[in-house]
Amino acid sequence: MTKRGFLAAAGGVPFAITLGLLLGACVVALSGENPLNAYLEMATGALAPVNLVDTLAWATPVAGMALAAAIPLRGGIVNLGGDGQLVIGGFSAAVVAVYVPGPPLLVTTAAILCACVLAGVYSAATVFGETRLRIPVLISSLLLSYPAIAATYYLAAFPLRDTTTGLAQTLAVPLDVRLSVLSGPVSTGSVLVLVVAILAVLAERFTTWGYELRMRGLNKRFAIYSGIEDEPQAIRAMFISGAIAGLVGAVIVLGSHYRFQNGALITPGYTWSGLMAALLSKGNPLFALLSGIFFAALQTGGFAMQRETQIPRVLSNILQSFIILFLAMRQGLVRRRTP
Amino acid sequence: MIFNMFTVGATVQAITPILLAALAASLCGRVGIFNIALEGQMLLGAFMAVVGSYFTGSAFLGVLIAMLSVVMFTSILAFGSTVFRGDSVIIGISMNLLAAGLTAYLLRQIFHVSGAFSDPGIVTLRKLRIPGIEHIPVIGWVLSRQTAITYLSWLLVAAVTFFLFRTATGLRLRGVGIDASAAESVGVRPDRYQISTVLFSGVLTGLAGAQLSLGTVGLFAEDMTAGRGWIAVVAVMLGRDHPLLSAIACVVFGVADAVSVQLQARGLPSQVSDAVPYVVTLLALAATSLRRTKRNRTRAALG
Amino acid sequence: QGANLPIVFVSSNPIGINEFLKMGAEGSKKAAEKLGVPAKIFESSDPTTMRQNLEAAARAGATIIVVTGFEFDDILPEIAPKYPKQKFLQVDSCPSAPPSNVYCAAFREYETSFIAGAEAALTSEAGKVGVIGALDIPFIHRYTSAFVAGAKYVKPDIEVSAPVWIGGDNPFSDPARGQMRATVVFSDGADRVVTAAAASNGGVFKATQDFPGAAAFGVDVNECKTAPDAVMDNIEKRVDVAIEKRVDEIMKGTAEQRVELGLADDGMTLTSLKDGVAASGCLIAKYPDVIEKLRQIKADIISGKVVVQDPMAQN
Amino acid sequence: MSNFEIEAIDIRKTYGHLVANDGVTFRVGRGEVHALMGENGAGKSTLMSILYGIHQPDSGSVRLRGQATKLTTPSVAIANGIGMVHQHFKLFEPLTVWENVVFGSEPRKGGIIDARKAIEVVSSLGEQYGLNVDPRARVSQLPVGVRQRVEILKALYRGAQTLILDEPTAVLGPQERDGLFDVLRELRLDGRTIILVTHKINEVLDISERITVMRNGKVSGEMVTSAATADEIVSAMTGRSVRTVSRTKQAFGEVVLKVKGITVPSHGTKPLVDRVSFELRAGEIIGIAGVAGNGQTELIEAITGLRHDASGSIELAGADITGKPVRERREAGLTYIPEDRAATGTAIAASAQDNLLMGFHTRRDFSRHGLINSKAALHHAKALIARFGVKIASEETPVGTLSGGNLQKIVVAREIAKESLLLVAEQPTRGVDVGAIEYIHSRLLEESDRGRAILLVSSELSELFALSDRILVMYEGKAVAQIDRQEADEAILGSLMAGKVAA
Ligand SMILES: Nc1ncnc2c1ncn2[C@@H]1O[C@H](COP(=O)(O)OP(=O)(O)OP(=O)(O)O)[C@@H](O)[C@H]1O
Ligand SMILES: Nc1ncnc2c1ncn2[C@@H]1O[C@H](COP(=O)(O)OP(=O)(O)OP(=O)(O)O)[C@@H](O)[C@H]1O
Ligand SMILES: [Mg+2]
Ligand SMILES: [Mg+2]
Repeated sequence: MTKRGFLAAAGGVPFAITLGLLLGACVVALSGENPLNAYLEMATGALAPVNLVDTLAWATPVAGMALAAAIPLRGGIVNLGGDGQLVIGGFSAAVVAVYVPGPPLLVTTAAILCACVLAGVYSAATVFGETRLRIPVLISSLLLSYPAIAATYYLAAFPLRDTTTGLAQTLAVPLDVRLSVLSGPVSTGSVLVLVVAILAVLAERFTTWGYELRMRGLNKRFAIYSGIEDEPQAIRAMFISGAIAGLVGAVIVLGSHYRFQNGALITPGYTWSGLMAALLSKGNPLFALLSGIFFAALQTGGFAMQRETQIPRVLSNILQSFIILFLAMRQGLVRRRTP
Repeated sequence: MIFNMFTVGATVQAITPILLAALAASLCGRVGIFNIALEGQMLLGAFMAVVGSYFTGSAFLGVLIAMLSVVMFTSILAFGSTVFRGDSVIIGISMNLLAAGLTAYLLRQIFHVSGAFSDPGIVTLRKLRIPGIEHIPVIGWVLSRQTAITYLSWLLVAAVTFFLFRTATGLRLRGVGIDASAAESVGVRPDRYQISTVLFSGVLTGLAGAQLSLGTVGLFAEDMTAGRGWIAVVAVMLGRDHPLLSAIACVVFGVADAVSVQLQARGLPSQVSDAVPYVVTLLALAATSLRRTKRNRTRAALG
Repeated sequence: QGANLPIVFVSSNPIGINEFLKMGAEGSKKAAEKLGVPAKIFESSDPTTMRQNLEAAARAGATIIVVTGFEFDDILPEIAPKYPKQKFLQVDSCPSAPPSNVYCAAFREYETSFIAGAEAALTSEAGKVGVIGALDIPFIHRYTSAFVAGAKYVKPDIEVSAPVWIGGDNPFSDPARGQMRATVVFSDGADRVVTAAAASNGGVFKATQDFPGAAAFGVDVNECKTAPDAVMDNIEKRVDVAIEKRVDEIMKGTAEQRVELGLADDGMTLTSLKDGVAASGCLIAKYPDVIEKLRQIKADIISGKVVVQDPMAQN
Repeated sequence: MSNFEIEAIDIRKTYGHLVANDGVTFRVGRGEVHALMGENGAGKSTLMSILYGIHQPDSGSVRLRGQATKLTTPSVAIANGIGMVHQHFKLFEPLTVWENVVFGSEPRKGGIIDARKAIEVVSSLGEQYGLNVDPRARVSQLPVGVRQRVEILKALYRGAQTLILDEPTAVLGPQERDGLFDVLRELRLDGRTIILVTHKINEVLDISERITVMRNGKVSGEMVTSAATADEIVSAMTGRSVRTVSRTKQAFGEVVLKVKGITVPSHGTKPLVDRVSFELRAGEIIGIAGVAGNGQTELIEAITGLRHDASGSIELAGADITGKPVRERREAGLTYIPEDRAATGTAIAASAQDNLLMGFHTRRDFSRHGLINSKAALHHAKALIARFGVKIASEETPVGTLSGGNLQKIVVAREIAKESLLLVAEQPTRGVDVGAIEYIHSRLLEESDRGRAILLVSSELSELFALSDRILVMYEGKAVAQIDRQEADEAILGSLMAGKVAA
């Protein structure tokens, strides 16, 4: 990306965030709380050294899912199936980790690889829907999430359930197979996601693969005319996207929850936060990554603000949506300001 | 358990909010704005309908207040995605987040409860009985004992279809969605049509929300839309922004859901039966696409 | 310990829709009030935030940290040993090997559900009962399976409609889906239905209006007043009472590490078995003779004459 | 009161640092056909969009019939009797002809469109000016020439007294062009004023009464057509004289492209391309002539691999490439200048550098082990921009802001630079100014001299005559004739293209 491109993409971001914070402050003030205090708690809650690990722990899946959404988006493909891919990844990682015998490091590796491959394949399959059946990936990826969720939830609720607990969840991952803890809630899984993220950002910027993907995103007809093969390219992009989502699922299961639990991967809304980050960055993986981390800080800060000030969490959700809304409209806002 | 007048009636009733939301989204789609805020619009509508009904003691006023407030809420999408050049998907998703937060917050502020507000003071919408046809099997089951909003929703499907394809404003609206710059070049200002259409989607989703809270259960519960907005989004994708086709997709989905309950009662695990409507939808889509591709197998690789 | 350190309640899910979590928060507040310390409520949304909140509460040096739900079974044994000065109270479940600073209180929901099932069979005119749950998970079977067992206990020939689960995107807060699913059960001929689905229950209650004579059983709290003429009785879970009591014991140093609360100690009860049934708004008030029979069953369970199986243990 | 229908006085318009119109004064007399000429990027389209209210000038004013008028939106321009046919049509393709025509001011009965009346009005307007179109046809199914008629109908329906046509003949074949000119004459007889933007001097001499020439955003010449010569016009446009190039060479090499029995099926009974066979040798140029819609596009798509439903066989340099994907054909030595530069030939939101890199990015000079050498890419872009004289701010500029002709140069530059065995050039000079035409033509001939085989599709007969060794005429999907250039003249080609069997 050129310097000018960077400025254009970043233009208005501080302005938009400020507007969001101002409006949020009004709402906080209206509910009889001190906005300044609330923001202070939010900032320390997200960024103070003790809390930074919480932010990092939350940023891992959000940034991962942002990347998973950004890569196909760069090629003009919208992957709405993150939830299904996440669940497939988490579930298969849990099953391998729990049931496959062998040296721990090998089992962990196998669990992660299995998660990536299965989720990647499931994601890539949507491309055939588009090229063979003319069902856009946007729709098929969204709809295919449901059978994936159904199958894994069924398996976790019945044949593979840990019968010593009252929830629908698999057996716990054996201690030595888990990803090791670096600090508090942060495991080596975060490092893994970070490494993959950096690789993806570099690949998008500096390789022929990234170049071809970008050109496809800007004009698919041009890409086809130039000899870039539509189907394999889409399959590659969707496979990578699904594999990253699968990796995120595996990292959560092996490094944080230590089980596959029905609902636990989806309810935090990592997929949607990630998608928003990717859309805000127009598919640019680096910006998507940064936006994902920003969202994670915002959300972690929101939890902290609720803890410290007892401002209900719904208010921090409202605040977050203001900031995202203004970020989405930043170009219009800036244009109006400076023609 | 088999289909009877109660389950058929409940299915029709369950389809109504999805249908109205799909109608709203298909209109937005026609002017080229992807409305993914349906979930939030409906949720706010459901809440404001309860507020209105509780404080005025009139279900009608409740519905009216729901529509008005959702229209105001929808101005975020209407102006955000046009004048302020925001991405409609991001705006839509954050509106959903906003509506969830706002309704939960207002629930505490207004009713001093959290979770759900259920009170005999909430005046619900009456189910209309149509004498005569009520006892005819199937037709009577479908057509009778529904709220006015349900009848209205099906009239609206017809009205919106007629409006889009027969009136001058409908033509302009479609044109704006096909190619905004072409519309602009003959002096039709795309922004105006987009803004008014999106705002109108607030009327429809407000109705949808009111039907959910006042027409179905007579209470408000946090996040009670529970994904209905997304189902409407899928229906509109299936119906390719055509109000009638989208309505059919809603019916297919609703019937599949009703069937999935029956399958559950016959021993299909609930985790699996939950996916039935989506799988049916996907298969229906694949089947129609397959037929279409067969018909024009001969086409250039460049679509 | 410092006098002003708070009692912190950490929820497993957003508190909003969940009566059970609301009671947890209320109970914690009341316990704090009694001790004269502040109470704080930390809302979580998933295992990651549960862990965050738990650690934050421990770091803040809370007197007692109260948590609710099975969801903490894995996390508590991990975190509690890191903060030996803090005391943790888990309500609704016990870790299989609780660390020394963890106390817990589980409930025997199934006993009370069993009586509710008996009540359903005794009041049913159709001779058919049904069960509705948010999700098909063992924890909810404690209500639904025991309910069926209770019905069969008093009327071995009673018909039972197939269980229906609400499911969908939001099983615990989708009243409309509850209404639709309840319609299926009622139109199948069942006229007594237990519904364990938090905020979705409202829809089940609403559905009774289309079926004269039909009634539902609520859970956790007395739901009769929110839906007049729809609710027969409630399987009440006195989470707030349990918390107050356990906090008191812990402070006094008399607490056992794990207890199970049930009928005997009023940790669980039916609305009809409490005082003031007439004012409860519940339909069961019209059946004093049935209430008498229920009291008998309760006594039999407490004395061990009737043994109710824990459906979760059967899985 | 003046005799001018439209006067644009001292118009200045800038895009960022780029001055598109620099003090332009442009006067059009009532009832005349006024030609506006100039090099690519001279600012013609910019001036026209100011007259149609799409853009506002930074300074300067517009007078209509002597009245100062602020043309703030297209609606104002329309209300003042100005109509415009854009270089890129502004049509709603999924809609019918009548819907397109009445769009925005529909005949109504209480809000409901009076379709019958609309169809009637469209038909009668069409009859009046010889613009025959089926009002019920869908625009997406119409050939370009007919689409243009729809655009003209749109303007007439709105009561346009002045009709602006921006490069209307660029997309037309000779017959269609003659048809258009008949319509324009008809309109002038009816008292309307016509502004015609074009690069084609013979057309200008043929139909216009007065000419304004622009260069670098300024007016560089105003003349009365009857007193003007082609050379005068050209030197006002380019500041130099332009010679027309022509073919001299004769000796060919090996067969490069061998096409046998290519057939492309259609939905109906008649195939779109019907058993076309030919051979093209190294150093040879074959021109393909035909009225648009007679299978040329489909034939080219079959050869370049953009169409999968073609049967028959295609050999490139002895290798069978039938059914092979585009990539393999390109690797085997095919390059291709497509007909539509904006939709197919470029990614308009991407920079010139990215657009020029396409196809080179996998070559060893530009990437190693999948890593792109961005220095090489930059150097490559700079060199091509300089060599082909593309008027562009920098190689990082998105090509979407380029004028039509400059965008074409980007595509031509990229494809010619690939130096492959076979170059397929489809309308390579569409919308390009005379100077650039000369340049592109001489480059094509140079490539041919260096032994490349060139397959040229053009709607411009003069272009075919100037470049081809042989001309293949297509009619209804069949190659009805292959004739040597020496034996061909306009009359013969015209009758072949019209389906009259060759003598
Ligand atoms: N929207 C825009 N943004 C930036 N630059 C523009 C824009 N539109 C036109 N230009 C620039 O203004 C100059 C004049 O362009 P214009 O389209 O008027 O040329 P033209 O004379 O019509 O050329 P052609 O014969 O190629 O159509 C060109 O250099 C072009 O790149
Ligand atoms: N933003 C808008 N939203 C909805 N309807 C609109 C909008 N703008 C205009 N209309 C409708 O379009 C109709 C005509 O508007 P307008 O004056 O722009 O069209 P016209 O083609 O000049 O037609 P006429 O001259 O017959 O009025 C009006 O009746 C108005 O109801
Ligand atoms: Mg131009
Ligand atoms: Mg008018």
